Amino acid sequence: MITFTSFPVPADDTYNGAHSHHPDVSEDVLMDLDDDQDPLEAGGSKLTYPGESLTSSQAYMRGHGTYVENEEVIASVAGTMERVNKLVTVRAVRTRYNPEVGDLVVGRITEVQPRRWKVDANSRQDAVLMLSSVNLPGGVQRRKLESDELQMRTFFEEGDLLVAEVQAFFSDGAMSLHTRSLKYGKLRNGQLVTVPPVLVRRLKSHFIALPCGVDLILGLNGYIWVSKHVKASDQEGEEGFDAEAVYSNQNDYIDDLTRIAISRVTNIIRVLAAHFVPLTDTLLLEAYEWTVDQEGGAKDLLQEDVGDALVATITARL
Amino acid sequence: MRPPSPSIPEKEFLVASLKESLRLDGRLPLETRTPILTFGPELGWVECALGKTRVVAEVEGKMVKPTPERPFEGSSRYTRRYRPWRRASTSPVGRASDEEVTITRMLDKVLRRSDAVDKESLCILAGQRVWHLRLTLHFLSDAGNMLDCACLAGIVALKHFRRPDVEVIGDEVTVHEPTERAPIPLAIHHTPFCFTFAFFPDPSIPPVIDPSQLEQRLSAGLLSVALNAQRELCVVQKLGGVPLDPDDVLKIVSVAVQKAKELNNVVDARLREDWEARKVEVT
Amino acid sequence: MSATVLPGTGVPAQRVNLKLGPGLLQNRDANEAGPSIITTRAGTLNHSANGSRWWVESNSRRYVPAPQESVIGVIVQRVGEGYRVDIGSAHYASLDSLAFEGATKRNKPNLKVGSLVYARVSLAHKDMEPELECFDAQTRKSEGFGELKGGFLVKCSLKMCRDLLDPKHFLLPLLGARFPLEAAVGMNGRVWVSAKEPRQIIAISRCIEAVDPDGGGLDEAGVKALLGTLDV
Amino acid sequence: MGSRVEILNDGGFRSDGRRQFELRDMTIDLSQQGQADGCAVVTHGLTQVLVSVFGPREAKMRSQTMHDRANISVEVNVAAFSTGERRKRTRGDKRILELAATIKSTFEPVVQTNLYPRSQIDVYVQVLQQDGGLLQACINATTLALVNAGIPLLDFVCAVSGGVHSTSPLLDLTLLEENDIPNVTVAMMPKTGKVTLVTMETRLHVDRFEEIFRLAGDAGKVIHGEMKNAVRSRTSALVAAMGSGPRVGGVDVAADKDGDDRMNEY
Repeated sequence: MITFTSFPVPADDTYNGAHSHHPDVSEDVLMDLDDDQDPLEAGGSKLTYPGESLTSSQAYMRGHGTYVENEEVIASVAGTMERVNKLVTVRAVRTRYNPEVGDLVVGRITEVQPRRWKVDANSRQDAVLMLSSVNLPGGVQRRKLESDELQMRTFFEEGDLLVAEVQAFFSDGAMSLHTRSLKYGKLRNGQLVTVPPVLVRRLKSHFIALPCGVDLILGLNGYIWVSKHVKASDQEGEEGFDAEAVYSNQNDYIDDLTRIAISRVTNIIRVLAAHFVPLTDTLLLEAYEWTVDQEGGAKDLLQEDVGDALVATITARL
Repeated sequence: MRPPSPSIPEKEFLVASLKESLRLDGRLPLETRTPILTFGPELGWVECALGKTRVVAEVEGKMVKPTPERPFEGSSRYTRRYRPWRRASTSPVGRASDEEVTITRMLDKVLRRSDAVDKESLCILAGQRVWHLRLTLHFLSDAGNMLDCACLAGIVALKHFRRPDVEVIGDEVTVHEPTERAPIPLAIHHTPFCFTFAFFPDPSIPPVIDPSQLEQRLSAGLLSVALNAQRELCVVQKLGGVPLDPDDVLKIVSVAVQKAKELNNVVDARLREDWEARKVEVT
Repeated sequence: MSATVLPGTGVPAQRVNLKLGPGLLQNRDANEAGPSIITTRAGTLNHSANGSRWWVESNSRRYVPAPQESVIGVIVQRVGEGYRVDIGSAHYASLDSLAFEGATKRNKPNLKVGSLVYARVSLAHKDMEPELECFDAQTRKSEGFGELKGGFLVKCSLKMCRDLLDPKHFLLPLLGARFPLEAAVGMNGRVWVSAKEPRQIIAISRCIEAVDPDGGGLDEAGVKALLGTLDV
Repeated sequence: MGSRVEILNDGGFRSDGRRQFELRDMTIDLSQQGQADGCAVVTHGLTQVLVSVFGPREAKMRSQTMHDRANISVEVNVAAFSTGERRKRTRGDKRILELAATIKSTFEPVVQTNLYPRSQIDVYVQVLQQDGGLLQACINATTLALVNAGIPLLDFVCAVSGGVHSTSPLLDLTLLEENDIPNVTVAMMPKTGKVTLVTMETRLHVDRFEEIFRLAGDAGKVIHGEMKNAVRSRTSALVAAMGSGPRVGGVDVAADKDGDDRMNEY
């Protein structure tokens, strides 16, 4: 058999199967595959692929990631099977963000429409932020006026980033957001990193202040905002609501050390995401300390060997 | 403004009646509309009608210098005129709709790539003079299944066409007027016919041949088979749509084999009839 | 009483209180010699007994909305407080969800995209989208308008629709004598029909297509012969 | 030009040394590429295709949204360097439009689009190298990219090409063979064995067609095995990586909560 090698074989987590088959032996191959299933059930939950039949539909109920045909529950995505009582669901490993009420998300304004903004939140449809769901200058309890509708762009315009909470769903499944809390609103003084949403786990608080003077907002939709630390006193009290500051487009002064710290945290997140490691505050902190100990610059992290070493150390420690 | 999709009652009724093997025009599921072929005064002008679907095909022949790569072969070109039903297509102006692309590619495969016309017999003088055929198809109205209608019109026009007789003495080419010598038919290797079947998502609905416009729009997949009366397949095309059992596909193919034989007889009879009528005119 | 005319023919309509129907135009800058009213369509010229109303009758397939005509439309979109409806004209018509019998702010009909409605054109202005209503604005009763459920939609020429609306036309009584049927005729070239058996609905649909002057143009005897072959 | 080359020699070998029913090397790379939600690079011998999938996401053109399901849009780009003869194909090329339309209609009934009303799924197919079996490579790569993006599918779609040399059927044709003999591409869904796509050009007798058609259906199962393996090892690698992070107490609670929510939805 002549083997052609066209491109260098890609590294680590890729799959390479260079086999040639003869239909006569195909039966054996298929049988082998079926035998292989047990070792793959590592971690207690079974791995599925689309079209794999899981169980009978008479004994179990189908949940997300499955469908029923011929009285069988069949997986429709590749992922891990979970069973809660009679309900069988399959959670895809990588997928777009699936919103739930109360989730904290980071999003970007894509469109200004009458009395609403459209927000890209890495979901299957753009989210909606109603004008009535934001805090307006001049007191939290203030009524919305027609003049507010005319100057919507002074609050948020296309491209602005914001942090918000999922409030409700529309009938077609699109999510509605709100920013009616002083924690939420427009984002400044930092940069955005995108990771697969599954890597952001639900935490007690998604606002994380690292001791290195960097604030993190872990949006459950996989958008992460890394910014300069803002003193907590600035955010206190409803009277302290300062429209100028909340809807400002101007960055504060950020010194060089903070800038480097922000890039370092960003790069750590990128490296962890590339290795598909879920993010938590302790993990990030450990990683930050490790990188400082290594005495490398923030950019060295993106080199493959440094990144691998980081992940190896961090995951070993925990 | 794209045309709205058929309304819910239309859809439900079509599905309900197809389940009882009833079609809106009174046909059986595997019954084609009888093609009506009308020949024009000129040879190679044919209008083909399947119900209200109508396509006109015309063939013209002229002498050209062959391409240097193929000095012994004549050439052919197909032109399609879609204008009248462009209105109904859903794509933005200027870009071909999916249906248009399918029909264009399918015609190309059925009429040209299956070598229906013997290209070498179109050679008059090697490297100097060959016949160039131009087949133009005009799509006049769409009441479903334009593809089969267009293929039929095209192949019948090619069979109907006759080129003037040519005499070669040395390097001298003399073209004889039809009044002098009888014109000669093209050398046709085989006569492919195209049959389109429509499938529906509900497995209890049988596939229907030669779908009408409503059936075509509500179907969940089309399968086109082009073949000749000698049981040779030229094109089998099922581009996606509802998945089928392999046995069903083979069943469809055998239905098409039967239909091709019948259609071949019909076409031959019509061509002979027309030719007889013309002879009387000449004498 | 009627004569065949071509566009641009002068019409000898002379009356103080003259009403012009479709296909006729008043020639405003006519001098003394020219005719004051001309035709703009080919067809047959008709007028009422006393000569006060004149119109040209012709056949076409494209519907131009006119007020108070009943039409059959397909819901294509839901927009806020109403629907957009395809009635076969150049533009979609709008139908307010309050324009139904018994509809209130709280209790509105819920029509899906793709539903059929039988409605009346309440507004048809050349510069505006046509508007529909499914009730009589005075009595607020449905008068037979509303959603059409089940059945089938037959498309035919505009002339065929007008013929079917004529109580003297033979087709519907002829079919009705054979089996019970329901029909709603829109002026926009659409006829909704319903019967018990699918095969009966198919028979109605094929008869309408056969009788359509734009298609087969069959007469009463022809339809009877056709029905004989249809097994209903 | 092909007539000088022996398609199948007396020893039963093909021009590249394969047997009649032998498939070419198949390599699958499912690693992350750029910002795509899912991608796959599939190689059949010297044919290589990269497919990236984005979505389901907000439809860019409002006219393309459908109120009850997601719209799938497919764009095919053939690299100018992918064939021996360097040439640029424009986007309006009928052959490429047909390929894109074929991929779109093949996956429309397989992807559960009704779960994502008003959204759009974009599939970008990049043909890197061509040596026969282009359609099969495109279909297989699109399946894997969609799986990789976590988009629910009813089943895999596995495609194989085949041809007939005089009376002997061959599988997985190279460009050389494709130009010379009648060829068929069949895409099947291994779970039910049903066929979603069949294309055949050039003349072939009905009986021969049946033979190669059934054979290609069987070969699809072999391809399915390869694809399944690739998806499995990718999934387990990702799950293993995720497991390496700390397990926060809240996670399991959240999972239970999800379950309850979903039960309410049904």
